[in-house]
Amino acid sequence: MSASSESILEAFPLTIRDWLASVVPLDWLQWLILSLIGIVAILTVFGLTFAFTTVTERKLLGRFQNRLGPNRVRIFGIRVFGFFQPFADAVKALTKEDIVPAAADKVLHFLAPCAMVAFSLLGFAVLPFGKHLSLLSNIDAALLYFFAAGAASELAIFMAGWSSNNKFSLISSMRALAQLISYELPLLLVAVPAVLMAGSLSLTGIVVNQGGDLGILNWNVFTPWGFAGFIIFFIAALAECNRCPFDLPEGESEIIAGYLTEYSGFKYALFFMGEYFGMMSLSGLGVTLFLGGWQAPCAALAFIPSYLWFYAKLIVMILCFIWMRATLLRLRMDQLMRLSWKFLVPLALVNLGTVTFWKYTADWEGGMLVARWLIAIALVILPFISLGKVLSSGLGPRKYRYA
Amino acid sequence: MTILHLCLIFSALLFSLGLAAALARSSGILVLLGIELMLNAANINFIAFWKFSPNPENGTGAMFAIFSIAVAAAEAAVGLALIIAIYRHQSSIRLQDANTLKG
Amino acid sequence: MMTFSTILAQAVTGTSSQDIPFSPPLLSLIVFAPIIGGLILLIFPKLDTVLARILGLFFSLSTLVMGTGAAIIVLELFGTAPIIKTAKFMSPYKLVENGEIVSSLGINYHLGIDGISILLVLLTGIIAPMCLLASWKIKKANLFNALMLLTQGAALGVFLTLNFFHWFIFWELSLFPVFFLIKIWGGPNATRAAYQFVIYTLGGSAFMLLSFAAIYAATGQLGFNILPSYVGIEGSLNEKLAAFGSTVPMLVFWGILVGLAVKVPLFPLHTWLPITYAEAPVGVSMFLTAILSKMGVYAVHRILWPIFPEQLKTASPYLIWLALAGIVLGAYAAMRQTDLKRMIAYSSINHLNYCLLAVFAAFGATHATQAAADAAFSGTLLQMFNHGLSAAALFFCIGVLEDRSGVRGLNDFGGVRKVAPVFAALCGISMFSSLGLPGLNGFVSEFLIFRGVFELMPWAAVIACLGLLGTAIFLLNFWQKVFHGPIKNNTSKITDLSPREILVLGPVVILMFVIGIWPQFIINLFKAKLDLGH
Amino acid sequence: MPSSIDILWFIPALPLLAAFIGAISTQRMRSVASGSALSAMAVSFGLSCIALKDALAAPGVHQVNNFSWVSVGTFNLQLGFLLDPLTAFMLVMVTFVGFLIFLFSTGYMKGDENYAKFFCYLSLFAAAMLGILVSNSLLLTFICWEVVGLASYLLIGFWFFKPEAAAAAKKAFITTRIGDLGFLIGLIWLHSISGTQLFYNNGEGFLETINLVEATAPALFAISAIGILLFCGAIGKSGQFPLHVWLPDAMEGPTPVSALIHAATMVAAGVFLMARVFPLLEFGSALTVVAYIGAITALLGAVIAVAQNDIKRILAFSTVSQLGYMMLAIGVGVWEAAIFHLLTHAFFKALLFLGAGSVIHAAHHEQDIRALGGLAPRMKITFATFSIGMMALAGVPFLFSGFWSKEAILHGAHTWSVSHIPFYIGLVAVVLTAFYMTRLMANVFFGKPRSHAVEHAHENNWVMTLPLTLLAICAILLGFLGTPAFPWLQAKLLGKDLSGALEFGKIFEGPGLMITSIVLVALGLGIGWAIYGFRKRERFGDADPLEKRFPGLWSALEHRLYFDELYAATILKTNSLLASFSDWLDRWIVDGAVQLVSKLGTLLGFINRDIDEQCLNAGFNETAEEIRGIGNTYSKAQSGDVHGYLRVMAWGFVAIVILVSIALNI
Amino acid sequence: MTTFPIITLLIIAVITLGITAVALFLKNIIHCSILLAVSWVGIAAFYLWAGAEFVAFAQVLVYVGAVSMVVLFAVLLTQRKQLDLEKLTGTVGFRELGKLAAAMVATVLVIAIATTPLTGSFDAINEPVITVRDIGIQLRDNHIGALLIVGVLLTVALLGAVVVASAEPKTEE
Repeated sequence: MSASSESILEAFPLTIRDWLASVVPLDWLQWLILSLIGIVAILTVFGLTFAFTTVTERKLLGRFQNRLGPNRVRIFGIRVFGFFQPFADAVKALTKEDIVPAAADKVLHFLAPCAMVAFSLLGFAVLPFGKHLSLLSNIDAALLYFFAAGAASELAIFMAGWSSNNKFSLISSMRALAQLISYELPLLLVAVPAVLMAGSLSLTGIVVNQGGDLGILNWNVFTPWGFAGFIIFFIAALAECNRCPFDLPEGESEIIAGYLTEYSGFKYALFFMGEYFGMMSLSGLGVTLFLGGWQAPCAALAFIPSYLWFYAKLIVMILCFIWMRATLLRLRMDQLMRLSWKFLVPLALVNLGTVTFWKYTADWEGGMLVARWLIAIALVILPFISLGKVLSSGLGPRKYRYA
Repeated sequence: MTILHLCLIFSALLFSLGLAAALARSSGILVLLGIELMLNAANINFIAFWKFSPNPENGTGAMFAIFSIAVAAAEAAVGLALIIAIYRHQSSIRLQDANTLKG
Repeated sequence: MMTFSTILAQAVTGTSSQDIPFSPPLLSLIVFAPIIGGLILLIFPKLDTVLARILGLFFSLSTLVMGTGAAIIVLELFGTAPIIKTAKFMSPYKLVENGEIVSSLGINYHLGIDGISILLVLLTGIIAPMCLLASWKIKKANLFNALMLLTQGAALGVFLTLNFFHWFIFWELSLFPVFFLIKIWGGPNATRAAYQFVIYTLGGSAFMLLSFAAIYAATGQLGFNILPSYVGIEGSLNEKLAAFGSTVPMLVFWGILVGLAVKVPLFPLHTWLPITYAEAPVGVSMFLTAILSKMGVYAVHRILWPIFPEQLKTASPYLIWLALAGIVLGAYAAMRQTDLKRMIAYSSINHLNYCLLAVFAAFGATHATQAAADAAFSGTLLQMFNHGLSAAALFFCIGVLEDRSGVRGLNDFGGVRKVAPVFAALCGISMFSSLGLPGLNGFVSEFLIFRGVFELMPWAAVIACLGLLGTAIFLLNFWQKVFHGPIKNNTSKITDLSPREILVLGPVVILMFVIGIWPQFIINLFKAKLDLGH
Repeated sequence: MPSSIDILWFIPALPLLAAFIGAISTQRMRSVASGSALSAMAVSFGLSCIALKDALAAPGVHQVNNFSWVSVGTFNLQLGFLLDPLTAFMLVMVTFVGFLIFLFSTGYMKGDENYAKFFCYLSLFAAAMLGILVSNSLLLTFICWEVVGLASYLLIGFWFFKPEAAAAAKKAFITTRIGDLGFLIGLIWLHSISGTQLFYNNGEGFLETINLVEATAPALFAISAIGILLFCGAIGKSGQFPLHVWLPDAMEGPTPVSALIHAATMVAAGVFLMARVFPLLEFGSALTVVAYIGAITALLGAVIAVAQNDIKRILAFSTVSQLGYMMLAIGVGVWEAAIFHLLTHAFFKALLFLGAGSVIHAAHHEQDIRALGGLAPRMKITFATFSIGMMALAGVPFLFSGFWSKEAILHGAHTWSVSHIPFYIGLVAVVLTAFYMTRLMANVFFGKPRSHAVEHAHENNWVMTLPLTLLAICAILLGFLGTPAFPWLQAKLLGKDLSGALEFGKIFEGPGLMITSIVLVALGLGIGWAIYGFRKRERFGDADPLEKRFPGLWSALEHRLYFDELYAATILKTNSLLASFSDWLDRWIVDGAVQLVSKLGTLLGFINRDIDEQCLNAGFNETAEEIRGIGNTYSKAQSGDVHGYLRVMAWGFVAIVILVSIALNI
Repeated sequence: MTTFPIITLLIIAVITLGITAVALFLKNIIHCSILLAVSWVGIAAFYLWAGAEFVAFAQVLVYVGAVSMVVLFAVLLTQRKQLDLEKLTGTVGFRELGKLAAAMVATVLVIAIATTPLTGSFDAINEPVITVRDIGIQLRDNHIGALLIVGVLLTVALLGAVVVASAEPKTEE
């Protein structure tokens, strides 16, 4: 992989690495510095993304609800449609009083937000942001790592909920736990097809597998199983991030603010941050698994550096998250469970069968190719329809008796 | 004293800790956790022996560990379910209380 | 280039342990999967009903899945394995599992599959889930499913076991679940039917057991694969048996024949059948007619044919009259029935006796050409499969009628075709299949049987034609009275098939067409056996 | 470009596909069903024309395409397709007539609630019929034969909610099945003695090897028997005496069905089969039987037709009679004339049926000729075309096709060396045919309307009249394919050049015969017009002029010579007695014996139980108590304390390690 | 050469053992479980140290992600009324006896290990010697039977757990 054929922008991580190698003699020191640079870069980029996502979300929700959203904050008299809002928020959060309930378990109460942020950041380590831009690119079982790291954040939520010693917090954390465990299953199961096709657990490998002459058509999402997998992934990711319509743990109308009830000030902000980081890393995973990662949609657009493509796709995913939040209503707990166990998990399992079929029929050509597509599409659609029919039988359209 | 010895002692101590928990705590959950720890100690042994085995390429130890983790997970699920069932019947998870079946 | 089936074959037989060393005992799995499923359901009687149904269906379907695998393997093995024609007693069995239990007594755990068994295993695989689906909404579903699974396992055991000891255990084992199934879920006369069924069959089996005791005393062997080698050589089975007394060989033969004849059933040992089929719940009736009655015909092929060819040859000219009586009387008695289930039960007698007719004709004929015998035998085998499909489908249809309206008399309905067109179409196809309409499966087997029998014993074929005519008359009568004409009161309760019911009937109907149009597809399964020579 | 023998199977396959489409389409998709049926027939017609072209290019050559169907051990069954002029002519006729009838049906059945199913059945029928035509194997013929029977069963019983229709359907199926059983036995017999049931197989088909068989007595007997058995099938299907009873009843079906099945195609299947296996029939003595049966049928049909009042029934009996003619032709050895008549008959009879259908449709399903009347001015096209059909059927000379084909048959019968009786019977039937057709025309189209519906009848739309017109044109033109002066059709069928073979004697003999039959036709028409034309029926209830004159004979004829009653009293009665006997035997004799045995067993059981309870059980109870006591003692060791067990294990472990190390001196 | 791995190992072992020891003898079961999660991560770290990357991640995924969650759930479900901690600790004699037994076992084990001479090369190599692909191939080829059985076992165990834990109708509340 020679840097000469690529643009400077594309190859700059390599350039930095080579330059460091020439400057710093010691291997481990080199490694340390490189890691630090990576960590700082991730914190900066995604920190800022977090900041602007919050304001984008608020503004978008405003527009969705036919109002303006935040537009008052100005710095040095400049008011960029209120896009400086996050900085104001940050200042507010930092300066607010940090209240710890008397009955709380102080240690856990303190540790929970830290753990939340820390764990949600772990996932970023393996995401391939660009062709040459990944922190732990050599890790073999990257996908497994990602999920292992993600699993830990449940612990943080539990810690927060329990340590607050508040019944709403506890209920909320139990809800969150149930939800996270339930939706981790479909999430994992739909990641497997991508692994199967790439023949590798390495995220880089999966992205490389989605490259090729066909450009955008090589992305996993443009296969029957990939499409179905992406939809399931998206739904499960929504639930994993406790986003609407799966925001039961924070359902304000029932349990105040859930496990965040007893938090204020900067700890609250940390939770917020952790959630958004989690959302971003899951979006990043979705991009990697289904949307071709850092691959450009076609060869002609490859001059734009790969990490920008990744970032653009990430943003689109996040915008979709926001869109969903503005569109859908919150589910009930039993509906939530049913959706996962009775619908998403079976479909994900069927999808596994579909991808096996897809993989075994990779050499079908001509008319058989059409048959392959038709069969695969049928394998995706028929279970969807039949399962949907079965689950929704007896559920008529809702009657609003007092409306 | 080799590295392997260290690993083994590590696992032995972990095992004993698990045993101590299983013996000295009366909460069913903690007893179960102690047993999980013992299983983990066994896994450490597998990994250690595998790492220092003459041909680690065939990965037998790692395989063992993987299967053992899977079985341990099943065990934990069933064990905790049992504890919940016991709790429902006796309103207590003290294992000393669960002696209805004595002869 | 290794095909999928080759790999599968190698995987299971372990011929190429280099690639895939894991070789499961496929036949044992086939036999014991339903039994295990049944036991699970018995052990957990409080299991959620839906779960129990799904579990039952799952275990029941396992036969179809594994049976298909076994079929692929058998085809592959027969297709590629060199056929040594010189070896006279080359074992035709494949996938053999042979474990010695009491080897000194000749009791081995011995499973094997050949063309005949694979056909019946597949039939079981198709019909058994269908039976469960047919009785999906039955009360006490857990127990029902458990018993059905046990029956299924026992039937499979009969089809796959090659040692009389275990074979007999499975043979008897199949009775008791059926007894309870009929007694608990049956109609008003269920108790009598259940007792009659069990005592009748047990009585027959007792004779069979005695006969085998005699064989064992004479040879010390119980293996189905070993006993045929005693035929026609020095110190043959006949000579050994004759040592006890000159009539003993014939008595032994008759003992076994009675045991099998009850099961088939052969005239005049058939009276248990109409009442049993009529009183049993629909799923059980389907299973009884489709699978359990095949056990008898199967045993004729597995035991009488290879072990007692001489006696069979002597007795066939007389037995063929019984088979003819079954054919003609079955068809005409069916014409007189007003209970639809009894009608189909009699039609079963008629159809199954075609199988026996062919066997007896092949043995009883003074001059038999090879082609005619081949046609007769393959017709018999195919007829077993086809009758399983069409009779089960018809019973299912009657079950649908009874389920909807609570009655099942011939004169209770009218104009059903108008209110339930899909049902009428599928039932009609099943009926025409049973009637032997060309293009559907029934014709192929009947043609083969008639073709074979005609050359061997022309007059028998001509008489049997009466049976064909009778079948047409009573089935069309059934169709006309139930489905045509103006709509009666009971009919208005009848709704068209639900998706579950279509799922049951649809595949069977498709299979009827497939076999009717391309019979070679089924024949290939046992073709190799006949190609080998008998 | 594949040769047409390779694509021959498309011709039946396409309607089959259409049938499948019709089967799965709902009433809402009815236009899909009818569209696919029509287009399948159209394409099949095109293919048939190509096949005809190919076949005519090489008359006398039998192109075959055989394949194995069932093969097991030494047993082998083959199926195949065959293309020769006979097949090709029939194909073109069936597809063409079929297409027109399909077209007619789209109008006729428009409002029916099972419209899609109707086209499904029609297509199934067409597929099976075409299958018979292209088959090169007696087995395949039989298969299609039965499917044809099924389709006709479904179509006759199409209005299944009418009990008469349902009964007629059943009657048709069972009656033809009786004949089919004969066919089946014949087929099996043939296969077992010749080892093949292929017609032609490059010198090995049974029609080719039949000439090599030595004419020994057993062989002659067997082959004659086979021929007669096969003829049984034809008797059933073609409505020959004595199995003709189903055909008039089959008129319960919709009229296009009557036209398609019971006039043009299905009933012709028997004739076609006989023509196909003609070499076999020729070998034995089956032909004589065929000739007499044909003659009897021709007369019987014509006689009964005289006294019928239902327009469709009259036509049905006329069909029976005409089929008798065809069989007669085959019986006397001029099978090419039979096929010629079959083709012409197909067109003009389809025309007549469709015309009748047009009348019925216009008259709001009034079928009784006594209630019709005066339709000529109201339905001009129908009247014109119907008249053409009538004249063709009656054999009005020179212009109409029926004349030429009937002439060919009579000519053949006249030259038959065995007997002249069939010839004379045929002549009588000629008179009767002209007579009853005149009666029909006079009653339906002339006079004044005798019911309310008829007064308001008017011409139908083009989908119904177009087929009529086309068929009428064919009914005229087709005759010129086989005139004695220009026997093109016969030459192609027989595969040899006949133009130079016109013998002097035949030319001399021909006009004489022709003049006789022209005179007879004129006689029939004249009598008919004399009785029915001059004095037209006034009211519905008026008795027929002939009825007044010969009431006994008329009543017998009206009841179709009491054939149905005869069968009911003999065959059906026997059948029902046999059934009762079987049931009685089963219920009382066999089962009774079983019950007796079981009663004895129960008695034995009672005795046994008493012995058991008094002696054996007591001892067992004692032992069981003992064992339970021991169990109670030892169960104390189970303390139920989990920790206790665990502790014992731990201490036990330590103890064992220490003991072992001491023992091993480590 | 070998000091670095040894030091790493010692650090991992000491931290893990320490956390575990603390965890197991805390009174608060919640703290206990959370600390145990940390201890499991420590064990995962040991696997990483040994080069068994896949096992390490599996360990985290299973134990931290699943088992600890289930444990927490169990704790919450069984202590709805109040955290009756005293009742759960048991008598002094009971505790001390148990600890003594464990200590004896530990002593015996450690002595046994320490006195066992082990021969061979023990140069720790920090590279994973087995890749995920290798593990996959091994699972597919040599251990397919075991894999299937474990799959069945897990399914059955989970079904069993659900059946056992699910409330019987109407006996509760």
